[in-house]
Amino acid sequence: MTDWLSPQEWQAVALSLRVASVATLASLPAGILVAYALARWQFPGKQVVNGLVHLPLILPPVVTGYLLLLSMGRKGWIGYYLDEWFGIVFAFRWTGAVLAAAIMAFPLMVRAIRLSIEAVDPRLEEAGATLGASPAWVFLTVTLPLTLPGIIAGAILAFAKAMGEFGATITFVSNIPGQTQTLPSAVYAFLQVPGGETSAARLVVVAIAVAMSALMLSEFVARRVAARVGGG
Amino acid sequence: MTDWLSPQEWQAVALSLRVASVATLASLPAGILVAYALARWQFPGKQVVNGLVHLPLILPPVVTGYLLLLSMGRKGWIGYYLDEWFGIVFAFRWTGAVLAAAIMAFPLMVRAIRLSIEAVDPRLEEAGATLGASPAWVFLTVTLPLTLPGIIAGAILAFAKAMGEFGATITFVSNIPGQTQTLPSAVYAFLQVPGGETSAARLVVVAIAVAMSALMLSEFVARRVAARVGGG
Amino acid sequence: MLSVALRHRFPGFQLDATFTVPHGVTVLFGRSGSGKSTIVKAVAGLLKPDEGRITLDTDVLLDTGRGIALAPHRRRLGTVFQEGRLFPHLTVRQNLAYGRWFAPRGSRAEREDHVVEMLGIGHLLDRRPGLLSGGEKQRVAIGRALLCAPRLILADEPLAALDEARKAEILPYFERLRDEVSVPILYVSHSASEVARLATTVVALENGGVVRQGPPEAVLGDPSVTPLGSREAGALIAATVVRHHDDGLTELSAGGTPLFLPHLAQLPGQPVRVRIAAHDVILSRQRPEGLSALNILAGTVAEIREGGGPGAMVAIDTPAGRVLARITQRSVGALGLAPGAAVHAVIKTVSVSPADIGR
Amino acid sequence: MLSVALRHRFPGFQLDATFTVPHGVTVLFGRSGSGKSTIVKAVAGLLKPDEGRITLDTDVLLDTGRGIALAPHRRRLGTVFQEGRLFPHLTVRQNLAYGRWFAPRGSRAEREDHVVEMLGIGHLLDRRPGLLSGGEKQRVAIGRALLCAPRLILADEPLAALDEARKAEILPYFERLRDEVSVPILYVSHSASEVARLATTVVALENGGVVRQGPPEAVLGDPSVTPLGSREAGALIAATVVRHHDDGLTELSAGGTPLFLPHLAQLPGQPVRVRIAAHDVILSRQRPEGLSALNILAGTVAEIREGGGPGAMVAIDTPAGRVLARITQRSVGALGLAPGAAVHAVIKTVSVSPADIGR
Amino acid sequence: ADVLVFAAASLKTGLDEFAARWQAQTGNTVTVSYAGSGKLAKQIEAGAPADLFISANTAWADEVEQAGLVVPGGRRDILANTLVLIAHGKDAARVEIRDGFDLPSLLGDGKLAMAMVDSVPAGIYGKESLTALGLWDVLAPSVAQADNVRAALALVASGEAPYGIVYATDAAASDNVTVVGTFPADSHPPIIYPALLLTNAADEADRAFFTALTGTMAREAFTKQGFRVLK
Ligand SMILES: Nc1ncnc2c1ncn2[C@@H]1O[C@H](COP(=O)(O)OP(=O)(O)OP(=O)(O)O)[C@@H](O)[C@H]1O
Ligand SMILES: Nc1ncnc2c1ncn2[C@@H]1O[C@H](COP(=O)(O)OP(=O)(O)OP(=O)(O)O)[C@@H](O)[C@H]1O
Ligand code: MOO
Ligand SMILES: [Mg+2]
Ligand SMILES: [Mg+2]
Repeated sequence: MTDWLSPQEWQAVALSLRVASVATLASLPAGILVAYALARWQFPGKQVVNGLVHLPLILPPVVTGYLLLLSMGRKGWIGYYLDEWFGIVFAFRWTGAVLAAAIMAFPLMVRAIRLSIEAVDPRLEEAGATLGASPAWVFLTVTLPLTLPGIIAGAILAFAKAMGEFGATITFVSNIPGQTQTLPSAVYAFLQVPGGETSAARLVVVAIAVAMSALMLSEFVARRVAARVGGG
Repeated sequence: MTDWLSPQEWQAVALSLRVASVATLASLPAGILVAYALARWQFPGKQVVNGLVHLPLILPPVVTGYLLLLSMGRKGWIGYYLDEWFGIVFAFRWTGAVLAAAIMAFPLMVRAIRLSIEAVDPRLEEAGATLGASPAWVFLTVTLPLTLPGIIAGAILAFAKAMGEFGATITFVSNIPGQTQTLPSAVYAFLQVPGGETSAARLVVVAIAVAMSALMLSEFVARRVAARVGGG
Repeated sequence: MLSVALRHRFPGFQLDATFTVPHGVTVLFGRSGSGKSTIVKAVAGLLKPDEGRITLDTDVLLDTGRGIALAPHRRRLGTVFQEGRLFPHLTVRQNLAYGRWFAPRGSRAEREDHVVEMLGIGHLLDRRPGLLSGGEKQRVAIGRALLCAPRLILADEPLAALDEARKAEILPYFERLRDEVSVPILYVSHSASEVARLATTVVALENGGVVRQGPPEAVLGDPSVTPLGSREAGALIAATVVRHHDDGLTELSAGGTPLFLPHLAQLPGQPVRVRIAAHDVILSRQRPEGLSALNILAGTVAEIREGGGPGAMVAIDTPAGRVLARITQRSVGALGLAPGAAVHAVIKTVSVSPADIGR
Repeated sequence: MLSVALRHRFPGFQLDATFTVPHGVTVLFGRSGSGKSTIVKAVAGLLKPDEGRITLDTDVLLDTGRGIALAPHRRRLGTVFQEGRLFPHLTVRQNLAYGRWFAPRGSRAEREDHVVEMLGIGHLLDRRPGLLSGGEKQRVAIGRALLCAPRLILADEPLAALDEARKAEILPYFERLRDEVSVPILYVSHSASEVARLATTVVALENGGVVRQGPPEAVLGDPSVTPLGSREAGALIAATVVRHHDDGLTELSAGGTPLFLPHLAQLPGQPVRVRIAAHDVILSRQRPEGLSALNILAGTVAEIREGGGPGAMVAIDTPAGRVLARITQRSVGALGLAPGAAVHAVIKTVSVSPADIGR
Repeated sequence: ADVLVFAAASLKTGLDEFAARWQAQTGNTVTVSYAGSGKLAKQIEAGAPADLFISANTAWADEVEQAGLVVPGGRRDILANTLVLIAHGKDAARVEIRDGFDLPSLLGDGKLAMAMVDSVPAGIYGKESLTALGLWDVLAPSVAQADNVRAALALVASGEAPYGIVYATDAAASDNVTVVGTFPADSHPPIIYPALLLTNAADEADRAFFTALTGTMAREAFTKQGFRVLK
């Protein structure tokens, strides 16, 4: 089994798993916050925020990658200050792949979470408030747990999407084996070589297996959590 | 305003609009059917169908494009017979771009519709049945209209995604101006050319404008329809 | 004639009910959990019982023995549910028309204008259900069921979700349905008032089985049948409106005996039926004098049934019909009541609530 | 002392209510749409009125004039809603603990084991709300409200969604709350029985305004106050349990007059209050003899109020307290009733329903 | 008549200009589909209706030829390109690329931007050169591989990578990069753009265009972009 993929291919698989996991977990708080704001708050420019969130879904990934390069690169108009002030660098690091994957998966995550927040009965939140919970506590103890099935579904969908992300990642952090070469980059590389199809196919099978497992897990977990919470 | 884009660019914009519209409309019936099956039926292999539907979301688009080329190309194992028996050809036609866009947008469409079907009260469907409507009529007269907000949301999201689809399209049907060159393909071509960035940027702005309008329209329409139908 | 024989097991509940009833309004009557809705669902075809046979006149809707089970939409029934279940995306007019779209061509449906007029929903036709009150919704639901040219109307506690005022608003429509439309109705209720006002036949259920079945006077007047507890017991008296008095009272005649009730809408000469709740009846051996109660019926004790508590249910046969009285066992002793004893039943004019008067 | 002064306008509805009530159970009482829930929401802080001032003892919860409006979670109130609103993702135990997490350290909360025992929910602690019956849910909701160390408990029709049996199950818990726990309660109801059993103070609302306020005997015994319509009118009698008889009756003493009711749970010597529905009282000039009714109170007519219909509301002062009787105007004439006239009020033993007996 | 050309994306500017002039002259229509050479080759094998294929390397041209999709005698090497080292900024110092060239220390801890070294032609040539110069083993971990030459160029132009290896034709494109050196022609296989006349080509126009690719008009257009025109 270990022979089936070369060490470099294994490396790509491992990196992809790491990138997708970190991207999902790291963007989850922001995803929940944005979903909550879109579901529950009225504020000027709400439609604009909604549009921005969806942008990566709509733009060709390469464009997103270029925009990331221009803004978050080491010389980018955000990346420069991140580096100067906090020493945070994304370019050519696996963290950059995380950033790209997170941004590409963000709209899917937010959509799923938003829908499940909209399904939470606001009267339960009122009940929490009258029992002495401040808005933040109400969110943590009522809204969040009730949204859990949606959060899980959103997170795993985002994970699957992050596993498959290619265009933005390669454009932003390029393809450095062991550092930024994710599974899709490896697939792409094989497809560019005459006769590389079989290698590409093996990697695609791995990608499908991982993503499918994640998806089925999400359906299963979401159903379990919903059954536990629901009916009440 | 007409001067702002070259005729070839206009052509790409027009083609993208056409491809995205047709892809959305043509896949809508299948999207509704699959969403309904996933929401309401229990059948063996349901998880597999669910996985297949999500596949394009998860795979790098280039891979999807290659798979399309291999299966639906003129010499592909499906495409060949489609051509022989029905004279249907996708490869290197704008219809192929439609197919690619439809497949890439399909998971988003199905997810949105599925959620709104799951929200329809099955007791209303029972009421329809007892009033004499056969299952098909119940679906058409009760389920479908009540699912409308979700269908609209799903369709417009799919449209936006189809507008931005690039990887699978260029891989499957190439980048032939006037025939298969969509807006994102044109953006790609410009990015390959010295000094092409500004042209690319102009096209990206058009793409963003179209997709954002579609998204806002969807939020608006879905809200209107929901208000008309809901509260009851 | 509707004939139902069902056997079905749920975890912790066993339905085993058989009854055959004539046309008219059949009220399925019993406590919560006694299996009423389960029967209705089986008749509607929404639940497939383990075993069963359901026939309507000559048509077989279900016969598990012969492998027959008509799909719900082929049974041609109209249903009115507790929650209305109006289609929220259709206007009232379209909701009403819904069933007709699917009715077989040439089937004898009510005329829409007639139904709309009967239910008083003409002014609602262009609204959407979301904007209707609970009572209006139920009226539309009744109309929708009627207009699908049903062979039987199923109504599962159509009033349960409504408050008293709303109930009082809808009940007369079911009475009109019974009297003006020939479609048989299977009506589920756990309200004694509704049984009293509507039923032509009562089927009393307990724990999934039929405990008594028959015309409402017989079932409600039987002191041993109290499927809802003795507080809901009460007999049914058939009467005719005699006259409306100037002081707002309506005089009825029940088997020749005058009865005074708060003003009724019925015209003189029209029949009404009045449920007299057993706990509202006072008994006296002598004819009492100088009481504020205007209705005093002389009769003889037919039956006395003592329950577990301090109470007793006394059935009295009067010229007006059988009356039930719930009094204390102490009073039974003090008054020396026994079957055959002569007795007077005192009924307060105002203690008969409008909900208990039907026609 | 809870002091409320509110002014708020909704399209088509204007709230303008002011009342100050002592501790104990204050029942807000009135028809649907009279503004009860609006007041509760304002007190809870879930609705910000156009103008208003709400104080609880010395603390100001709201004073729009001075720009004070405490957030709901700072008001330290416990709320029990009609639908329970238990947290479905928490067990009963966690639901109960919820409020305590947020109660200020050192605040005097009830002990959990005491509350659990009082409400009889010990066996439910590890279940989730989804699996509880309606009545069980409400008991847990009461416990949850109690355990957050509230300065005031708000209960907005906590029994409205329950059927009679369930109501009968919960009401005693509110009585225990009133008697055993010192937290004041603001309780919304449109049930006369609930008012009768629970209230230490009644605030009657009509169309957004307060029409009468005071102790329940005074408010319910006033023939002119019928915020729920005359069918719900009835006076309140304070009595003491004297003895339980072998035939299942309980003898009470109301101002020296004996009253017989179906068996009560209270021990001899304990006080109870009994609501006598006005339509259950028969009047007689002479003392009637040989009736099955065991309770006959002699008294004098205090006031007669004729309504629009055929009925009249007669207030009778008896040694047991004031009793209301709803009889026909014809009987008022026939019996020659007028203020000061001597009269006997006849009350059936069994017509006092268990729901009308509190303590 | 219509001519459908599948061409490597890096040819776009020159080929567009030439095609426009040829169209004007002959009255025929030329349509060009630009994408990566590999993609185009695969599409041609899958039955794409292309009349001509201009590949950015010989490997993909070979594959199409072996698939029997080229007209006999229908292969011509038309253009050649050179590989250059670029640096970020307008006025970086020139270097001389020869044996012993100390690119690693020039790079420091920065990255060297290239196209994918195992799959994209420009990357493959670059890797060959670096290997020939004895630099590959040292530099390999510092190479940032982009999915095409233009993306590598963008990495340098944006300053993300201080140096990069691209075609001379690309280097001219950006104001933000300087060509600091040219890789010796013998350090890598010749960078050749073969044009193939495909079996699909049905009419005279296709042949005429194929022939014209080596004519004066094409020479002018491509030379302007920095290509060396063969023959
Ligand atoms: N789908 C089901 N699965 C399991 N048990 C069921 C199901 N439907 C009904 N039951 C059980 O069958 C019994 C009868 O239920 P049914 O709904 O017929 O009672 P009902 O007489 O209509 O009561 P109600 O007056 O409350 O509507 C109940 O004990 C109920 O819990
Ligand atoms: N958010 C709101 N917007 C507009 N009108 C409202 C709103 N809330 C309440 N009202 C109106 O205010 C009036 C009083 O409502 P409220 O809920 O306080 O009545 P209530 O006494 O609690 O009635 P019920 O017994 O039915 O609960 C009603 O006419 C209602 O329609
Ligand atoms: O566009 Mo190319 O085929 O990488 O030079
Ligand atoms: Mg039922
Ligand atoms: Mg209310």
